[in-house]
Amino acid sequence: MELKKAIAAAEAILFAMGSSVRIQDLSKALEMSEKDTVRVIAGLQAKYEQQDSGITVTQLEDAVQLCTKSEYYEYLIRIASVPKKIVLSDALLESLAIVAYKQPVTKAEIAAIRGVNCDSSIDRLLSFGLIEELGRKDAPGRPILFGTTEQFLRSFGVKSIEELPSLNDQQIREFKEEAEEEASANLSKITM
Amino acid sequence: MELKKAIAAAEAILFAMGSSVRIQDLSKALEMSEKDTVRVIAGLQAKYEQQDSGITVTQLEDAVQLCTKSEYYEYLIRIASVPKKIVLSDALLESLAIVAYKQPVTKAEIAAIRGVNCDSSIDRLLSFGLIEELGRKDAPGRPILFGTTEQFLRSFGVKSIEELPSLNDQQIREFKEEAEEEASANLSKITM
Amino acid sequence: MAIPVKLEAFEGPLDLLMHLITINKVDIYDIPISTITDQYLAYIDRMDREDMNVTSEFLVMAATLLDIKCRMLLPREVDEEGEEIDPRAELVEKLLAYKMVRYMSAELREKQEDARGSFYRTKEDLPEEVLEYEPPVDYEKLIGDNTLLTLHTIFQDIMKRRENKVDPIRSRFGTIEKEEIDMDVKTGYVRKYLIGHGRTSFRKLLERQKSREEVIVTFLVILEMMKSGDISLKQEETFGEITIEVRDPEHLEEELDSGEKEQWN
Repeated sequence: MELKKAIAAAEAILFAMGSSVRIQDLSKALEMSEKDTVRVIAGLQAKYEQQDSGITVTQLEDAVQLCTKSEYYEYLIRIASVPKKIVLSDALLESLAIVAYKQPVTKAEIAAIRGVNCDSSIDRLLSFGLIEELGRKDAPGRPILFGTTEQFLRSFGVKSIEELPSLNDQQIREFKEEAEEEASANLSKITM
Repeated sequence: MELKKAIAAAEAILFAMGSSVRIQDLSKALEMSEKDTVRVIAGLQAKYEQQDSGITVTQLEDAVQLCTKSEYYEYLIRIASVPKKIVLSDALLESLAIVAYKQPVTKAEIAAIRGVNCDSSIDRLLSFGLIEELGRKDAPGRPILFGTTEQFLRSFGVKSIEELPSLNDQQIREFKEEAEEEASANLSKITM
Repeated sequence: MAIPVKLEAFEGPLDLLMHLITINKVDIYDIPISTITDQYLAYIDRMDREDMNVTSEFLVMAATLLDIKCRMLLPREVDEEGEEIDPRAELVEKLLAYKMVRYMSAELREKQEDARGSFYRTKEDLPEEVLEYEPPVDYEKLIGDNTLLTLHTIFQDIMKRRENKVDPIRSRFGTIEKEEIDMDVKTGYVRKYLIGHGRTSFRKLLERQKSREEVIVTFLVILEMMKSGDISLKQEETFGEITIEVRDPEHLEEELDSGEKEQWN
């Protein structure tokens, strides 16, 4: 299939399906390899950028979905009932950050890092659909393991969990060095 | 607002709204006259045509809506329609055998022989095109008479229903007795 | 010493500790444990103790701080390689991990703010033609191994099954009429019985009934007669004998006559 036609077909599929479509499923519908499908998605994305479109295509782990470009938000809210922004308290955000970076992670592990019981914040994050149960840890009591959802990626505009500022050794070292210098400024901002 | 930007904003709005949007409402969101809004819609339409998009904008009375271009429906079908399991279950085979040997036959007669309600198996056999309606029986309620189709003959590799392995003498005698009762009425129906 | 802590809500003990370290402008790797512990204790002393869960978490940290403070006064323990162990090391690790979480949450908050302008569709919008599409039937797959002979065998099986269902002998019998037990007839019978016996037990009355239906109807008749005051029932103990006593034999006889007349008319 010609690339132009494949791009249009992908657009038609993504538009009609509304929700996210796995690249694997898209490649089956387009009858092409996943590698070519990724190329088609890139083509669609490029088309949206070049032509100052109001919509764009975002990647969410191994799936893709159409969404409006944020610069047109002001027009949207005048007419569409945009879902209310979820306001996350510091406590929720801390628990969410731990889940995002340490997933799969148990409640007890989250509580150990935060130094407080996290039951209620976990429950709220679950109800917001930002985290989900991934299974159970092979440990005494078989505790539930939590991880972030696709909704998390959408809400925070990240393509993949990998895209989050990673915490590899190098960065942790840097961070430790930084910690001493910047410390106060950053913290006073958060705690206010 | 620049036309290009207005087109993108309109696209974002139409995408987000999903359903049809009245031109009047669109013009308010874009903060421009309805006349200019119509121009913007024309621009969006032109953009979709020029760029071989998978979507297009349709106008309905005084409203507009984004929708998938019909030439891409085949791709949608491939991703959206769940492949149905197509095998002849025992229930289907029983009903089919009864139709084959006793045609023309009504639903009630098939049900009486099988001892269970056969509505769904008859529906499925009809949807597979293995049986068809032959007419109506001249009996209370004028029930529909069913018989096998040409597709049935083709699928089973026979030229005519006469080729069905004949039943043994005893059974034939029984059938004949029954047949005399139902008799001519049935047959005359078929010729209608 | 003066407590430089304004009473404000903290997320947890680590949050409070970070706050103390920040306002004291001390190095996280070299915490003046004595000062910080004093301030920490002073804070939780003034804390709202209503939420026991939160309070206990703060108390655990207080105990940890006191433990570290004690160990700081003792000669240092050494690890396998002979290096001195700083009693604060574990706490520093925890604080660093927590600091990292705080940093990451700030990062997430920013991301959320940036992402907030994008609108996603949640519903699918499939054209009717797609929704109503029926895939063409693959007859080869559908028919599979089935042949006309299969149909023939199946049909014969059905007919056989049907024959077996009908018991050839019993099917020749006419239908057996269900015996209806007439409540009035039974009432007459019970009245006659009671007039003859005057006083009897319920059990004895039932012994003369042939079927379950008769027992039920007899029971109903007894209840009815008790309600109209013709008889009285007595039972000494649970599951014990129920004694039926006729209260007005003459009235019962009158009723018996009229009842029979009604029936014959």
